[in-house]
Amino acid sequence: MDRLFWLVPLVPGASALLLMLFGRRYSRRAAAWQACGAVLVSFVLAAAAFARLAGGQAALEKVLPVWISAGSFEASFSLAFDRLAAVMALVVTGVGSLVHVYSTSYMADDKAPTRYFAFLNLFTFFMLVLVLASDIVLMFVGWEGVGLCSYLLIGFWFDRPAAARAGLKAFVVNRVGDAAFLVGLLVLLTQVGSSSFAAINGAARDGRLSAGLATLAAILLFAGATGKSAQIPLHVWLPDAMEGPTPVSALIHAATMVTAGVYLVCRLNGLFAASPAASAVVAWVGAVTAAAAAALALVQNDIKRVLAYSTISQIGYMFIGCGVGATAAGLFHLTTHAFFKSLLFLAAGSVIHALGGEQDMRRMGGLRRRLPLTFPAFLVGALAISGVPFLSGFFSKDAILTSAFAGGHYVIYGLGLAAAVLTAFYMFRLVYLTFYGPARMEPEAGLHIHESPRAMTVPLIILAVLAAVSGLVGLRVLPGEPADLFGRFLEQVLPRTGRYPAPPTEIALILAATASALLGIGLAFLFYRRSPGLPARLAGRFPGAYRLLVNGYYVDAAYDAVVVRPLVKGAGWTYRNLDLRLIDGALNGSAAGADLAGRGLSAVQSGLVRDYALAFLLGTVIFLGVVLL
Amino acid sequence: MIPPLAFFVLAAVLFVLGVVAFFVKKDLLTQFMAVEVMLNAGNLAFLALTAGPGRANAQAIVLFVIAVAAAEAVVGLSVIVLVFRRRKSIRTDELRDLKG
Amino acid sequence: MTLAVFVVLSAVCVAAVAAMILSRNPADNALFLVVAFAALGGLFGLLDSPFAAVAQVLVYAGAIMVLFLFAVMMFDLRRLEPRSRKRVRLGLASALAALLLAELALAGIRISGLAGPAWRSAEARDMARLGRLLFTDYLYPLEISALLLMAAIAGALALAGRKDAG
Amino acid sequence: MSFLALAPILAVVAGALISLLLEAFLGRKGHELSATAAVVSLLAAGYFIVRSWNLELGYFAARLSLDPLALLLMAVFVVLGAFVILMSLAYASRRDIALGQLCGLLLIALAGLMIMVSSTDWLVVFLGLEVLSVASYALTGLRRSDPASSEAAAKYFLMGSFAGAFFVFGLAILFGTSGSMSLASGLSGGGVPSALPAGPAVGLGLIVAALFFKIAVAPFHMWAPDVYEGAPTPVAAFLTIAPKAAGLVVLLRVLAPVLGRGGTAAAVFGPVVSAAAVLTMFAGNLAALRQSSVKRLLAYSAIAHSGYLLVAVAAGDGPGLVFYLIAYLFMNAGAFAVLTALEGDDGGTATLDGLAGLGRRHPALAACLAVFLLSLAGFPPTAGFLAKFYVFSGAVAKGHVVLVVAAVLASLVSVAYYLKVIMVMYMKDAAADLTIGRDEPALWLVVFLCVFGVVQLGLWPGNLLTLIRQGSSGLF
Amino acid sequence: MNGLLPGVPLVTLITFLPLAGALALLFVKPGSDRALRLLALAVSFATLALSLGLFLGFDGASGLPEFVERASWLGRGLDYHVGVDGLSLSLVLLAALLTPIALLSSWRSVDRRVKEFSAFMLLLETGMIGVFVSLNLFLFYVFWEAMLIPMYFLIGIWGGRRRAYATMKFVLFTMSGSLLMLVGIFAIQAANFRATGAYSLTIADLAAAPFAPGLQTWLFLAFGLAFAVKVPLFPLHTWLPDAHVEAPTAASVLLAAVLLKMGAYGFVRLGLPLFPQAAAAFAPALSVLAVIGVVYGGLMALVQKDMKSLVAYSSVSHMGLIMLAVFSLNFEATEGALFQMINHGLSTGALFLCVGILYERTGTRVIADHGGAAARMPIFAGLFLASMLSSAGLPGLNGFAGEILCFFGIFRTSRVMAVLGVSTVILSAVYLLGLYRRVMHGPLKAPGDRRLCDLDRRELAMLVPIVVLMVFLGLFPGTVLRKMDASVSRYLDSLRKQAPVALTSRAPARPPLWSARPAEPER
Repeated sequence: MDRLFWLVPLVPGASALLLMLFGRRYSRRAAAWQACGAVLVSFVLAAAAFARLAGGQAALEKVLPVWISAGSFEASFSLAFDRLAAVMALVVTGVGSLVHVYSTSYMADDKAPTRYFAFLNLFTFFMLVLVLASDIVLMFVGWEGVGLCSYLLIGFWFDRPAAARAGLKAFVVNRVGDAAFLVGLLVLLTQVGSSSFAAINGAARDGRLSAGLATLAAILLFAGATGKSAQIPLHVWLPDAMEGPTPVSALIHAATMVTAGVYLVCRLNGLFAASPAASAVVAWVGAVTAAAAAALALVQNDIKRVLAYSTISQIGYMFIGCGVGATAAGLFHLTTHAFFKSLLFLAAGSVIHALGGEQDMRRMGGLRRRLPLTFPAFLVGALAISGVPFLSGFFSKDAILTSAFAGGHYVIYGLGLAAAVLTAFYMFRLVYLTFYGPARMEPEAGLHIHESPRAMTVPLIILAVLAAVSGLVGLRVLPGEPADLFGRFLEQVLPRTGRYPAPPTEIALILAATASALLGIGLAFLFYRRSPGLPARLAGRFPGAYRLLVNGYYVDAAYDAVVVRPLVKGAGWTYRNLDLRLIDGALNGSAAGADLAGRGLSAVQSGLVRDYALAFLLGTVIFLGVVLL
Repeated sequence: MIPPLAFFVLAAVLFVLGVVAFFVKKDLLTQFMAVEVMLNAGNLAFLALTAGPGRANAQAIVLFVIAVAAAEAVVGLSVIVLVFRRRKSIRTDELRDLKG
Repeated sequence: MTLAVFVVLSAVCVAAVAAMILSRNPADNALFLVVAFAALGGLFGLLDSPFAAVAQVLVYAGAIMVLFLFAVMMFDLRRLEPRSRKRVRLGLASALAALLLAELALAGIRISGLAGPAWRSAEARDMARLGRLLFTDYLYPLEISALLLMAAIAGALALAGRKDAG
Repeated sequence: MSFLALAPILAVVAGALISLLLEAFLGRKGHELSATAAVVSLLAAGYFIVRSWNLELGYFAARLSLDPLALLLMAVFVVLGAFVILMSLAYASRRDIALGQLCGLLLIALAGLMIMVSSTDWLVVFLGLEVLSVASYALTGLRRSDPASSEAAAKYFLMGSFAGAFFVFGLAILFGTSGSMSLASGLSGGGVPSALPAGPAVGLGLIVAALFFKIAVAPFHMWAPDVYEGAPTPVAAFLTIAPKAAGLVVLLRVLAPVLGRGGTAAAVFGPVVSAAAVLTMFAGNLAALRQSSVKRLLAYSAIAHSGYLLVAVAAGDGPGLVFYLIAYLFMNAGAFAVLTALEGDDGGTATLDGLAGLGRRHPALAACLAVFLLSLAGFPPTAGFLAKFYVFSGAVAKGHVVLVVAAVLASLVSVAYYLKVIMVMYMKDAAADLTIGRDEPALWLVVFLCVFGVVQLGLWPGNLLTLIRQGSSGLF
Repeated sequence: MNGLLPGVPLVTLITFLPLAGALALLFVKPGSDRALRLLALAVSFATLALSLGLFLGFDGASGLPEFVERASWLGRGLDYHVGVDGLSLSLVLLAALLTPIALLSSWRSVDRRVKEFSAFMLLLETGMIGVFVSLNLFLFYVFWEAMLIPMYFLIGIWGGRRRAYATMKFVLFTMSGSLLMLVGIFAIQAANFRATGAYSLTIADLAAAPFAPGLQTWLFLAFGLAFAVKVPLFPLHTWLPDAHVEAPTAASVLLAAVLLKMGAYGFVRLGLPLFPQAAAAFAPALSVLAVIGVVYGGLMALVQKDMKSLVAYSSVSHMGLIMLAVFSLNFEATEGALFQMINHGLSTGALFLCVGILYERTGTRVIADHGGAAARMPIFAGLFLASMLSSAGLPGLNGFAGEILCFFGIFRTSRVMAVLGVSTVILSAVYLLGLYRRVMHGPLKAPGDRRLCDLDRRELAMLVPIVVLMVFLGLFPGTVLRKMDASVSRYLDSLRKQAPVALTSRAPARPPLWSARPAEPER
């Protein structure tokens, strides 16, 4: 069965194809079942292959026929199931399965469930292609494919203008990154002469790829990653992407697609390792994003947007990990984040579901008792992300921060720590606003509040368990000892380049992390439980800072003012002036000139014989003059 | 004796006078008369420029030119008659329906 | 002697044409031309071309110009022409005509041998020879002339014949 | 040397006489008969032309010589004559034209043309030209009820005789200085003269000016639009093709040796011809842009085509010239034939607006006109394209690149107005209804033959090309 | 060569079958529109079937033209000489494929003068295929120019309100180039005659005998202008939006999908091989124009208010990329360019079909008048989106396979150009999906409009095959690429032989760029 690992992407792919082709003939239930079934099958296949790897095999490979080849360019359908891919594939299919199941209920009343499941399956397909591709060009298929699915699913309710616009924004911003990706790809392809990851990493390691070019390529590819993973400066699309259905946010915009950038950096660890400069860029971008996005999450009122900024911030952590050489730690955080963030989203979805679509936290509150399953699940997620000890987030975040500190990246470490405080704070702000306090929803909506059906709660429970315990795989028996389970499993794929701190330092770091989590939670308690008027007062005291945060540092506005508007205006001006006035004007002008000449000739053709004879005489005189002279 | 050049220049003068007359005159008939002057200048040139047996040939040619002139005169006059019948005038400048 | 004749005849010729240009009476125009053509006939004679001279006087001055005179009467052109108002055109035409004259004169000067003594030609005065020439060497042109006259007659008939001729 | 050489011309002249006599004696009843006689005489002439092929007949001390070039052109004239007669059958009765007179005059004009092209003697050429001219004046004025027709005749006559006087004067100088009436005399006397002999050069210059007039070369062309427009339409078809063809052939016979040999003469006459060609193309095409009468538009187009044809002369390209003329015969005669069909009973010629919607109401007619116009514009795969191809490629081969570039630019301008006509026919809806006589089988025959010719010559001119090349191989 | 149907003049058959069909149409009784349409469709399908046979029977190992037919026609080198090689094969197939689709697209929208319309469409097909299969310069020109006529009528008779202006602009613009090319042909003929003493306009002969450098420059300019107008290269592009906006859907489809390719094909078939030195000298300048076209077309597409002119400007942009690849003069870029021509033909053809479908339903092409159509037309929405994505080069679809090869090749020649060219990735997403958002998404405009129904079978029959082909070629580009390989390396070899200095100095990186692939690194 493990030999069939290449079917992992194909099963959901086939399902998506069937759903798209015969969409109208499916009943709601059949579509849902097929979609879930496909992802489950794929999960099982992935698990089987994983078992094989766990048994000691290095990687499973499958080369399907050559895909694009011309001259020195060649890309093939080649898939590889190595340990890195295995982790990712399990996350994708695992979380994917749960989200699919959750969706059967969440989307039960939607107009077009078949389309929804088709897109979701299609997304799974592309994501798995991205994960399993051992050829960077093939990976790009998955890379852009998930972007497409993201576009389709953000704009799933396309009759809402905001959703349509958000989808477009997501796609375009992603494309900006992808353009850089493509250039990086070209650098690699022309310099390495092969598109396989092994060759690229190999070339980077043995120095065939010069350091300068490696840096160039790495930074370009990372630019692509910032687009996909919503890092500064290309993070602007993700908050808007919350226009999509909530399960989609959980799967695509939290657990899987947005982490593809991290995965890419992991995949190309050889390349990034060869370029310290590029790695530094990765770490710095990650750190700044982690802190800045966390700050933005503080002031959001939309429950999903809080989570979206949180996602941006958390992915920043992952990049810190990759950038400081603790690639495995980054991937580890990716995994745990997949669990707790999808848990948070799905739980938020459950809340929204219960409130009949309400997403504004200012109109929530006191839901603790009315959603007896959702609340604890959410709480587990919140604790995990806040880094409360012994939950998954604690381990993974700590691994990253520790590595950063150990590598001497103190500023980055500081930013990460600050972000951790903020994370704990905004998460518990969310918890308090939503589940505690008085109910602030419309009375009408308040009547219908009910716990979600089982198809939704069961995935919540499973994810809650995972969010709680999955951190244990990263537990090191002794501080300072590199042999954590997760890292060891990945060692051959992701060789560790960073150093570990000395055990005493590490203990101090752990304490600092724990303290920051508790500090954040405590502050949230202070602000939103003890003295609920405090936030408003604070905002009144620092109006500038508050406005800055509410407006997302004015990044959208800046893009609009600096890029979008000048471009559109300039294009319009050029169109009117260059195309219509100058080029067409020249054309029409020459036509008019010809016409004018014709008019002149007509005027000369006066109808008078005298004039005709005059012309004749003129011609003759000139002619004879030429002859005689 | 008179050099042939004198005859030729005379012919040229007559020719050019014919041309001038063609421009000065305003009715079809007189303009055609001007053309006759030009033709005659041509005849003079024929005779003036040839020597020896050539001038015998030139005389033959002059005969043909005169025949041409006669033929043109016949047709020309009938064209003028035609115009006169339609318009009761043979002013050349009035013939300008066709133009542009 | 010949020089005097030449001077007189050419003066008459040019003067007649000039008068024709200046006169605004169509009938006078025709008469001036008769004079000019007759003088031209004399000049032909000076050039040892008696046949041409006779033909000129008979056919041109005699026949063609009379035809014109009749036409002048017929079209009732005896009233005076109006003065030209289009002086620009006329000036242009005159300038061009002057240029043409200059060019022709220049050509005449450049043609070698013209400036020398006059060519005499006994053959040209031999009418019998001319007759033979017309019916041997020039037979084809002669026949074409016949066709030409036929064309002229046919054309005249077609254009100015009885209205119901067609 | 054989009397047989006269046969084609004699046949035509005999036909002319018979037609005229039948007309004169039978009047209205003689129409059909005289047309028949004319056509028969043309057939006979055609027969004689074919028979004379390759025989190199000559007569009258080589004043008449049926070399292949002459024969080809004679054939062109015979075909054109037949076309014009067929076009006139119904037209003449509609327009109150005596058909017999038309046929007779036309045949006389044809005889003149044949005389022109079959001789290398200036006197004969001149006389032939005069025969043609005299007959043409009359033909132009044949629509006696129409003031335009008589105006055209008067202008044609006046300008024609004016130009004729230049011819005579030039001839005098040429003959006087070279002592010979042969086309080959004068400049082409012997060897390469270092300086241009003034006499022959000026004489030739005057003659060429007169020929330019006949061919309608700018700036000697100004009579042409008026005359073509005023002449009865079938006659206009004749006038736009035949005198031009004859004049060009004469020009070619004179200039090809001069230009081909190089030297001062070529240096003078070459640029003059080229400049005239360019001027003509642009004058014709630019003026045509603004015409609203289709007939006048075609008149200007005819002028422009004179320019293209002059390119062949400038390059001394006999085969190209002849092929172009033949192609032009079909496309232009065809266009005028359609125009004849389109003329309303009120006697007005078709205006551009009047053509609106023609494509729908008379699809066949419109399609044929479109084919002719496209051919005139030089689109493949029509005869017009191939003709331009041959002429222009010949010119480029001789180094006249600038001339050819000007020519293609001019034809770009021409595309605008040819397509405008097509556009109006197909793309505008009719304003007023056009009634078209449907009982004109002869006219349809002409249109059909012309379409056939245009397409055939465009796609598979095979034998004709060989014939032309073979015919002109000895000449140039 | 012709193993499939020995003795059958397959290429001639493919070329002239549509012409025969057009003539046959003239004899169908007017009024029976359905019969006319079916006959035209049948003829075009027969042509398609034969072209498929040609494609399958094509061997492509030698790189030489196959299925060659040659006959003396007008003498003096003006021969009838046709055949297909790797450069032209797929374009023939493209033309043969899109004609029946275009005919289908006009099934309902063209209801006047169906007979003429169908005949002109078939004539156009003959013209298009003829251009691609001609191996003789004269024949090439004949088809090149003859093809204008049916296009002129198609736009002029069945076009929109400003059709008169648009057709005139189209024809004059195109002809201004092609007439100068004609002069170029004359010069070639003369020069070749002077050099060899024989008349020949066989393209292969002319390519083998290079012209003097000075002459090459002029000839290349003359030919280049003709092709550049057709492509169209910036700044000669302004005829295209006008022509498209006014053209009926079927004509737009063929115009964008096939006619534009003629320009690029002209460069590959004639412009570069005949004048390699001049081409190498001008390649940088033309590359600049091409890359300006890429960006400029994209920006202009952003601000269009009419769907068709938006797609037209997208063509300007995409064709710019193809030209950039052509002028990069290496194997990958050339093959990519040729492949991208097919892809662009399919995607832009499909886009015009989609716009036409919307127009048929709503009667307007103004973007602002549309909105939310996806709700009523889900199937259409999917196919429309697929076409856009193909056009925008989404990996997995055909557009990507071509684009990446182009980028790769361009990058090897000039990194700056490649980076500038990559901007199309962003721009095409913006303008195409922006169009999609405005037209298909958002609240439904005119919700009461009953005409806004989903696709019927006919419309499916025209869009689905294209979309299937997009996916197929996206996954198996080798189907087409392998047929080109030998011809492309032959083409580049000949270029290299004649302009070695120019070519190698432009791409110094590695030994022969055009043939062998470098030694495999670890895999």
